Amino acid sequence: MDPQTLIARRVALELRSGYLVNLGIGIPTLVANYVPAGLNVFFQSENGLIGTGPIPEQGMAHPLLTDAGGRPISALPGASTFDSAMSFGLIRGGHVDMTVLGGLQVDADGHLANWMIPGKMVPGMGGAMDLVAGAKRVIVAMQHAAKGKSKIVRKCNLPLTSSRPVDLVVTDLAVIGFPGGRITLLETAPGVRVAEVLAVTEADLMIPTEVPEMKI
Amino acid sequence: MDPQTLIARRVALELRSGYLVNLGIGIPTLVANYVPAGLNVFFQSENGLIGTGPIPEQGMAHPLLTDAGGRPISALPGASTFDSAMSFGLIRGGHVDMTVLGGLQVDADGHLANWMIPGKMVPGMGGAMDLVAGAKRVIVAMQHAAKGKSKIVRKCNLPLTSSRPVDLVVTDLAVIGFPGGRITLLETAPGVRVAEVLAVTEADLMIPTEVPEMKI
Amino acid sequence: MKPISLEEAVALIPNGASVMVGGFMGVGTPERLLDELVRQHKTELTLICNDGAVPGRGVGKLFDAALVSTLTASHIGLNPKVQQQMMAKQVSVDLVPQGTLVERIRAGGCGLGGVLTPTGVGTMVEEGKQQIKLNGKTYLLETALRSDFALIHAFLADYLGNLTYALTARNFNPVMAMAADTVIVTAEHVVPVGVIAPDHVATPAPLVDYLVANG
Amino acid sequence: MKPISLEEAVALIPNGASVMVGGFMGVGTPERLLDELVRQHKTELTLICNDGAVPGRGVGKLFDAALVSTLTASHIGLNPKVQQQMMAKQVSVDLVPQGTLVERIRAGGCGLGGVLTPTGVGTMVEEGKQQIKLNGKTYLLETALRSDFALIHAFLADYLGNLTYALTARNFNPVMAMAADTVIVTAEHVVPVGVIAPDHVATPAPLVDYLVANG
Repeated sequence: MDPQTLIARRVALELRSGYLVNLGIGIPTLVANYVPAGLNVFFQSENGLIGTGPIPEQGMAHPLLTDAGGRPISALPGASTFDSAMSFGLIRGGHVDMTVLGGLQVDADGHLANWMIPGKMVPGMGGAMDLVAGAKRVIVAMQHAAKGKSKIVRKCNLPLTSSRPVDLVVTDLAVIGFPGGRITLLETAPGVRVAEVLAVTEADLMIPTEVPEMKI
Repeated sequence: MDPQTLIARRVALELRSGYLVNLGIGIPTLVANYVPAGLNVFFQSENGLIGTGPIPEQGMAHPLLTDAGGRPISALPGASTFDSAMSFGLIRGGHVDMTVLGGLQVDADGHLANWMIPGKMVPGMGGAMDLVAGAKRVIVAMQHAAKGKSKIVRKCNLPLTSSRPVDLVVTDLAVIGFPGGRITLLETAPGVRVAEVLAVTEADLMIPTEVPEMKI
Repeated sequence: MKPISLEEAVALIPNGASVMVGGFMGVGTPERLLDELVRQHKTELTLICNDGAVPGRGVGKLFDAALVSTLTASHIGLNPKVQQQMMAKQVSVDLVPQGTLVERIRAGGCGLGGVLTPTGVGTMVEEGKQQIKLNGKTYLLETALRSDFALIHAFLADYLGNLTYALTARNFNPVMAMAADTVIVTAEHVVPVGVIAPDHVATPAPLVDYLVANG
Repeated sequence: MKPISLEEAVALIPNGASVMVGGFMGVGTPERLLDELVRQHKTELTLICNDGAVPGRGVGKLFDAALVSTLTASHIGLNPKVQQQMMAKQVSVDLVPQGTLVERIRAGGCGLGGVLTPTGVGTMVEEGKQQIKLNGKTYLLETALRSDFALIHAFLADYLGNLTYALTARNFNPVMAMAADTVIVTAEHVVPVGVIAPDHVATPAPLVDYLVANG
């Protein structure tokens, strides 16, 4: 399984029936492909839609029905559309049960940095700051390391997305959480040993006596 | 002409084409009956409607289409409905060109009191405080005196509706304005002499050299 | 969203709960839920709604049965029972300008701590509130309002919980449907998914916790 | 509302004007108005919109023609020209969280001085802003935004100026239509009064100053 698929499938196991879920761009988007059978989940696109469906069939796309990246999507029966004030009222008001976002860094305090690299890349925060501030549960889906450098760091040196800590981090190597406020290795990827995770992680992870393997 | 009709007809002359207008309960409501011919005016009902029409014909009333007092009204072609947040966004945001409100007192500074008589009558301010704070032009339509006491006073002793002064007061005896911030007699009612107005007015009105009669 | 019977829906509400009720002078009010509140005699309610309606109608029924201990509203002038209960100190009344009331509820539903409004500056309404000056203009800081329950009346509700409202029965309903921990809805018509076009949904399904079944 | 030609509509906008433009990644953007802004070469614009779109599309066209001197937006990551012009200090960019941006515009349109939001607390976004604590939670005071012009794209417009929007093309349009001194609208379809049901109007007619004629 390629790393992105692994991450997306593991995150999808966090979905619960009736959840309103917002997926960020990149790996998070893939989560929608792995909703466990029988679960009724609402996906929100922050440009103003609840009930996003898959990419439309050939010839069925409409230019006024797009995702937050401007790409054509479809809408499921029971979808609803609304303006940006309502969209972020839903987000900031705690009506989004779970959001999945990409990350540049997550630190030992659970702080996420994902919107700029000063002097190099300034895409802007888009909806990310509101999502982290407002969603009931925040999950970061990202590669464990980039160019050999750990993205799980002691303290973020990139500008933070929020002072509110995230709830869970899912990478191609591990699932990391913050029980009792302490950064903790919760699961390892299939075939990956704890020592391998530690070797590529800058932050000092708590290691419970038993660390199960991800069940995909 | 009875006093209420006189007041309503005089206020109606202040309407301009394209205006969005909010009418309070009581005498102000009557203004809608005297819109000058050819004027296209939008009337707002703050419970969520632009485009209020007359009382519906027998059998045409719908229980979900009412004015702010809960009475059946009709909607004109081109009407729109909305929630209370939008309704007061329109009011507070300066999108209402003119509001006509009843009054208990107006004082020499143009301050209006119209929402309670302490210890006696506490109806609440409803939308009045937002209307006076937000409408582009505020007109008070009321009897000049009640039980022999002037309602045009030196200083309101009833709780104020707003610190923002009103623009015009139309009574059964006079039209009063505030040019240069000074309370001024602008017009007298048909057949009413200036001295008669002064005799029943507590506030010290400025009297221009010429005070025309209302043109109804 | 879970379908629920009228009786079970109201049984969820304990005595002393804070309850927002949609409607404007009884128009757009979930009358069946109020009738059931009276029948189950839920008392000491903290009620948040636009107005006191009139006796026998809308939230007026709650005052007829003396179920309310605290009322936050913008207007009570057309219900003499509310006035009497207020004067007799049976009900504590907090009068709030209508536009401020709806913004405070909207803030509560949208995760805002509050808003700055010019409404009420220089009046009794400003008492005890922080004033903030911006560009020479003075505003009152009005804080967010939330409640334990919101009782909402829709025109159409689909099987998922998407809602529309009709004409002037919309008023406070969609705003309150965002501002309570538990949202209970009655509807004039329950319809299949797809009857309501996405662009016409005023309250998206995930906001609704319970939809009261027909009949 | 006055009907107006495309050319006359854009001629109303002076160089240096502040302009809100509806749309999200170019979806729901009044493309004809932007094309005409480019043709009439209106420069030094202060632009307020959700994002930088992409080159050749939506507000991206304004950056292609280097017409913008100040941009307030939430995301510019998909338009390298905006990034270049920002790095070269040709455009001054103020990045605002998307939910904060839309609330600031809404506040401007609704007569509020600002709102209190938790978004941005503890980040670069809090710099220079007043912080207010309520019930132990910290909020940033974010102030209202208004502009000289709002350029709005509707789905249906009737002869009076009532507007509807379609699907995800709604986004910032109805909010901006309340927050500018002059509101100019293009529509996919101009229809007779009565085609749009009162409950489906998203922007009531009195908010619209100019509707650009078809053709």
